[in-house]
Amino acid sequence: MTPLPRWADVVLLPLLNVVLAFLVGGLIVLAVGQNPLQAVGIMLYGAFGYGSGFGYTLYYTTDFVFAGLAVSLAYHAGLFNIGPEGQAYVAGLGVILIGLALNGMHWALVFPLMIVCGALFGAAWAFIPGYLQAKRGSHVVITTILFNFIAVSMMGYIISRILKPEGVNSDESAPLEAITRVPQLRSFIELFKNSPVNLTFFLAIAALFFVYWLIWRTKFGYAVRALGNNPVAANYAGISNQKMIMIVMAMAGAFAAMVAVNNVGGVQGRLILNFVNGAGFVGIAVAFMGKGHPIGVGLSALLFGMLYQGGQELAFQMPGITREMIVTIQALVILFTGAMGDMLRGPLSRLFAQPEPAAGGK
Amino acid sequence: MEQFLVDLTLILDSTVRLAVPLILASLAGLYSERSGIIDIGLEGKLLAGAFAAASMSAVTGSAWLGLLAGIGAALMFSGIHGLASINFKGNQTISGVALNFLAAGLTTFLGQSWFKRGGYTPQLSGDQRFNPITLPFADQIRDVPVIGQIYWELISGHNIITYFAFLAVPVTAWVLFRTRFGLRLRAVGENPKAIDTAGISVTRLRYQALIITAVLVGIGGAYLSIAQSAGFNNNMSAGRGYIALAALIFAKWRPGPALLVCLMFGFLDAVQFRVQGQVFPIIGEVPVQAIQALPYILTVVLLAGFIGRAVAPKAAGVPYTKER
Amino acid sequence: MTGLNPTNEQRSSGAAASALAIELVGINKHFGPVHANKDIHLAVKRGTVHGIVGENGAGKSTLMSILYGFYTADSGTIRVDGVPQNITDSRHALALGIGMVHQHFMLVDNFTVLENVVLGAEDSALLTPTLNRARDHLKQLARDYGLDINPDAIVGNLSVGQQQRVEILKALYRGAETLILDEPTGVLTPAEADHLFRILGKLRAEGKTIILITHKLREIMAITDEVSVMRQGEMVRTLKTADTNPEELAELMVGRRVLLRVEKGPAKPGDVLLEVENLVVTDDFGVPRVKSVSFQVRAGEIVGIAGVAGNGQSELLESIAGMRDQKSGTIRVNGNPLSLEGDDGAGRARLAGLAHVPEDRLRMGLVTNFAAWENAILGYQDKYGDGPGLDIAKARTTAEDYMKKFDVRPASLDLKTANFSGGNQQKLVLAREMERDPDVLIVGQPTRGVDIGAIEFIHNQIIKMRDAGKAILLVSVELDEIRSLSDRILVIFDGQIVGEADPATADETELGLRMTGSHADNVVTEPGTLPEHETPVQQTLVEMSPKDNSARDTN
Amino acid sequence: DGALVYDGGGKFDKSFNEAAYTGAEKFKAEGGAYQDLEISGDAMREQAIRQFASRGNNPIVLPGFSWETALRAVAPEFPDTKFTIIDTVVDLPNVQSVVFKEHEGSYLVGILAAMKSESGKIGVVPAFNFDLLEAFACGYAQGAKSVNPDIEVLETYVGTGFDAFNDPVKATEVAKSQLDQGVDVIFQVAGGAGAGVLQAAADAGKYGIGVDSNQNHLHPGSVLTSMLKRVDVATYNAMKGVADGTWEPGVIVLGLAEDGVGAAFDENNASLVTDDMKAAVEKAKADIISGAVTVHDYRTDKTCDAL
Ligand SMILES: Nc1ncnc2c1ncn2[C@@H]1O[C@H](COP(=O)(O)OP(=O)(O)OP(=O)(O)O)[C@@H](O)[C@H]1O
Ligand SMILES: Nc1ncnc2c1ncn2[C@@H]1O[C@H](COP(=O)(O)OP(=O)(O)OP(=O)(O)O)[C@@H](O)[C@H]1O
Ligand SMILES: [Mg+2]
Ligand SMILES: [Mg+2]
Repeated sequence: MTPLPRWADVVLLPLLNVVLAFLVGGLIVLAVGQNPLQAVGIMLYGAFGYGSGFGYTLYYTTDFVFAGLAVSLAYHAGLFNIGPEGQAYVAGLGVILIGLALNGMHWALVFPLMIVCGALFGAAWAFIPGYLQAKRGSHVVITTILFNFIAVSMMGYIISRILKPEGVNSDESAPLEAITRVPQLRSFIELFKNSPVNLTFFLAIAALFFVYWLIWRTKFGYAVRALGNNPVAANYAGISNQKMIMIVMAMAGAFAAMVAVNNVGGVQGRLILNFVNGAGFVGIAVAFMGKGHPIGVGLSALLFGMLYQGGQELAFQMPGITREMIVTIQALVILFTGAMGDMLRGPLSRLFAQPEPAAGGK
Repeated sequence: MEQFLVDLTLILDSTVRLAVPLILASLAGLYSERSGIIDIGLEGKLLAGAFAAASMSAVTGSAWLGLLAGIGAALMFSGIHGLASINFKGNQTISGVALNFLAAGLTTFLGQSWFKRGGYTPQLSGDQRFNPITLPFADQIRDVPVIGQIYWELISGHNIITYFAFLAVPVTAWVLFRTRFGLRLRAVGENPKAIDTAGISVTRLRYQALIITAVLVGIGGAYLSIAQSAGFNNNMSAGRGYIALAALIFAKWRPGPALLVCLMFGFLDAVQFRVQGQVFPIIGEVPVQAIQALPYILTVVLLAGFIGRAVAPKAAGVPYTKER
Repeated sequence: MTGLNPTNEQRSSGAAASALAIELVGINKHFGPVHANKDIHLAVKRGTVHGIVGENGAGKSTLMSILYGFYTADSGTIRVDGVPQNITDSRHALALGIGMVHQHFMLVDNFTVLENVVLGAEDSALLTPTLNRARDHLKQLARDYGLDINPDAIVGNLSVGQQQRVEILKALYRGAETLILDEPTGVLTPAEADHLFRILGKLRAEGKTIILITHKLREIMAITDEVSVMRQGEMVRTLKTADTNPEELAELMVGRRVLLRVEKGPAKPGDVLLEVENLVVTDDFGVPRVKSVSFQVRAGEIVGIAGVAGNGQSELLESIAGMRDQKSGTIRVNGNPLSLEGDDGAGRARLAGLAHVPEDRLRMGLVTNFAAWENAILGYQDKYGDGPGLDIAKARTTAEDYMKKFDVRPASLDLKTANFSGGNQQKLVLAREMERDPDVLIVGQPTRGVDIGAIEFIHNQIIKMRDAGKAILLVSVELDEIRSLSDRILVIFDGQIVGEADPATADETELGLRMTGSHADNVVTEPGTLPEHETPVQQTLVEMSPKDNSARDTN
Repeated sequence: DGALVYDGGGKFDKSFNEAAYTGAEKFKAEGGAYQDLEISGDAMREQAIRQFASRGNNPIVLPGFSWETALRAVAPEFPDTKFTIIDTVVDLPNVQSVVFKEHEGSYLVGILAAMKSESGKIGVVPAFNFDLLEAFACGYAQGAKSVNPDIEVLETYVGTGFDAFNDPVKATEVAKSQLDQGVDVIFQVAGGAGAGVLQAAADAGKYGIGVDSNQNHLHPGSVLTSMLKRVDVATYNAMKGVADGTWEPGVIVLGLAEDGVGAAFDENNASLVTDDMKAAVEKAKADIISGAVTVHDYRTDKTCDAL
């Protein structure tokens, strides 16, 4: 098969795949008697068409970038981290603890500390599976799944029995004061009025650049990739695989933790039950669709942010389309752009193929 | 002592019921992963199977047709998985994740448009469900101490899918280690090139494995909605597909150990329900959340303490290509 | 499903007319932009051994894979026994009586020998009867061809030589009339190779046809009837073996004259640079593999370790390189003992001035998914850049330099290493380790699977390093290589050094005996180690290759 | 037009949200109009309220305490929009808060359970350990103990978080575990998962008690009663009130006195409930309304002596 030109590989093919996903999704929309074109229009409008919608898109994107990086980073080291959901959840504890301790202080002081403290909690929660993998050989896939479950129980107890203040009906911690919260962008930029996107968004952008640099521009990244591709060769190269596994898992947990900064520190200003709300699992899809590359992760996080926000708009505007419909469309996007991403490669490369020089023989 | 035995039998009985969907899903995953295809989509297949089974059963009134529909739905999902990961050589993990999303969305969506109950199917009763079967002599020897109790409570009185699940374990072991198909299955998951150069189609073999996977997990889904409970509701698989996968890895991809691990999960859960709110000597009252997390924590401890490294089928996760 | 017997009849019907077992006409094959086979014509006579030689990447394996139905040709015709056949998959080839032993074995590591042999050729849906029948059949084959092997052994635990026997048994079990062997001796000890050639001789005598791909010209000269030479995807020439000689073949292959012997002056040993004392090393299962070994390597000398594969060489090498925990004993580099605890000992060994060319480049020496430049700094990554950043520009300059010096082709820095041919991969590893100017170099199987042009180059490089005053420890299963490069030979058996020899005077028979556990009284019966009576034959083959003898006599 | 935005469980959860839906449908049947929406995450709450408010929907009914934070943020932005929040109190001039005395209603079904029980053991299955659900459980236990001080009340949770509302399979098993331990009446406080509890009780020939909506019809003859929580009434009243101009901000507490909670009697459970039982319920109801009996609300001090 002739390789595709680079632009076709990077831009055209993914674009066609997204289109394909929407086509199939459109058929389903059609099947329930709705107008798919109108649906797409509403979706795009909802996601990008007005300030607060766009702000929501970016808010979701922030979560997905971090969750996606948590999966990608580990994957570069050959580890399949299914645990960002739990890691982010536990990190919420770190964020709220430091937030409450410094409640009333200016966010400029608290925000960095939330990042650090959240990262520590997230890292600790991910470190344990890392340690067990490195030292005991316990499969990180199982342990991270189990740790998601354990996190739910543990956090449920901590929130409802320890953090919950007197006289509050719902299970949640005391709130942070407005000045202490990570400021929302709407307080600087009028465009984002009413949307929850906050400074953490820029942290996400920075994280993408950072991860790019880390993975492809540092010795550490070199070691991570060596480990992920060939652990024996990594060992041969003088890299301590065990140490790397533990460090990388902890770092992945730290990235997942930023989901907590975004939500606990920025949006809700308190720790509530189940605030991660599946973002960790979306991160798996984001990471794989983005092929672990920060640019890809950024773009697929944006795509999912768009689907989440646009989908909300859709559910609101078209009563015939429910949130499950939107989950279905998301599934199709993952399927066509991620799993079947190469389906169109063959036909496409035939299209691009230059006429072969005469092959000789009979 | 007598009471203890009774309690134990009841706990074990509950263990069996809780373990059945895990066993079926684990075995399903075993076929797929032994053939070299990672199946993180078990969760979605389970859900799709449960939905289709309940819907069909609600419409036709026959649990058996429901079961067939459950298998059918899982087959469709397996088909998509196969297309993505065998034909288009896509990433098996993404494909599985996509299936999980697809199942979550489609089941509720279709359920809503068919039954107008927000994704729930109607309550099922009578022949719409698989009801407990009383084994021969169960009633007669029920009063015999110990043995009667065990036979009546633990062995008899389950639905047909339960018996099927337990039967499926030795059958799987036999297929895997005693038949030509099993030999090829194990080979294709380890080294598909060896299969290819032996003149056997890797693609066909993997599809066969996926079909078996679908049948088993479809039955597991049907168990959830038309045997254990009486109808479908949103996200009713509730993570069981993931737990089954964990059990499979824990069991190092072997049927016997997989059964044991699933039973262990079931047992821990069954015990967990019963010790909630009890006051323990010395420790006092334990937060209910701690007790509920106990099965998972214990698994981690066992895993780290005794199990050691799990080596997956070597080719699992890698699409087979001849030309690099 | 695949009956073994019906196909025999099927074959004989068409066979009568043609004396040619196989005829390939105008075969073309592309892999993307690579034109791996260009209009190839090849005729193989029935009942002969037909050799195919050519540089790495010349297209030999591809051609044979097409014949075996593993790849499909873009164009061209295949005739088997004179009948044109459209071979679409390996099942079809097998049915036509074509069997192939691949360069990289197609075995399932965690299966038993028996299971591997029957895989795909089971005669019933149930395994047990199939296996029982196969067990008998194997016994028969073992008797007929001297292919002894424990049918219940797990293949992954077998030595390469034994694994290869399994591959041959697989082909014979399926009733192969034409047997393709792709570089069968690349990983064999001389004795194992001898054994193989005896088997091939028997098969030929029975009228079977054999196609043999090899880089070792002496093997071509010793066993083939005809030989075809390939270069850059083209079939250059087919010759009668009797009418040609190694020099001519080498020139046809490479397109230039190749020096088929090693030129080296006498060693001038200096200080002890590598010292191993009472070293005990266990394998992953805790079984001791190296049992109290002590030796020294001095500056300016090459010490060769000779032994049958699986006698502890690998563990010894890896332990010295810091990749294994040693049970006890000391390793000193430049007089400094290496602490090897933790799983990053390899890094400390390198810091101490040791470089390591691993035996298995794909498993250990390379990250095949990395680009060439990235692999060029593997193990030395920390030297590139002062802070956490990786100095990519510097790494690329280094890589470019290496690739030029060692003539790595294609000289493309960004090409994935997986896409280089084996020989070029090897050159890259060698360049990386040798150009570091280490005090001590330990080398495992430096020329495994490498074509003769590259062998010449690699040998010269190793000698150059010695002459620059480095201490070199060489492990190779090629006795010839050991003898022609080493200044001293240590014989290893069962994890112990059982003797030392001077390569100039060492007697081949004597060495061979020691390698298998020494003199007559100590015959090893374990499957895979060779029975004693085979040693004289080994000598025969060695004597059949005069060039190699003269090479050894040079100094 | 009114607007109704459901809480996490979704429109058709067969209990809480569905009750709100029923109320809204009743309003619609009488000629009113409303739009509704299901959300898929906490972050959507504010946005959903805003969207409806800016479209001019009035009132906006928000069933569920989880709406509290979002409503506090948004309500001041739309002073002309009327909001009704159910299950918690938001003290703003344009907000009406409707809360229920679940403990009182649960007290009544507890009485029925205790009178029906032959084994002297009854059970309650909340979705998970959660204050609101504990209030049900605690009221239930108090009611039961008022009839039979020695009765044993088992409490077992389905799961650990909101997911538990959607796990009828596990709920079935939890119920079975209680039945195994000799329980013969089980009160489900687990939303959608509760179906599993009622099913298990019915399968075993024992009794279940439904929650929120009237669930007696699910297994006629096996569901002893249902603890009604008239979210439908609250929703209907809110929408109707705005239409009539009678809507008032402030807190509305719906207890037994207001018929906001209660035990369901209909033809499906007629055969299960004796006149004695009915009488006992009526008496307790009167006593609670008169203040002769006070039912302890778990939420006030997070303790429950009866349980
Ligand atoms: N599976 C494949 N995918 C892509 N390209 C391939 C593949 N196999 C071979 N090639 C290309 O075909 C050429 C011929 O390769 P082949 O393996 O036939 O060489 P060879 O003569 O066997 O070399 P060697 O002596 O190293 O074994 C190689 O240079 C390579 O570029
Ligand atoms: N994508 C690719 N494009 C071009 N050539 C490739 C590609 N992938 C692999 N090859 C070439 O295909 C050939 C495959 O050969 P094979 O796997 O038989 O071993 P080898 O590397 O040639 O071994 P050796 O040189 O030791 O004989 C190699 O020559 C390799 O360089
Ligand atoms: Mg080759
Ligand atoms: Mg090759």
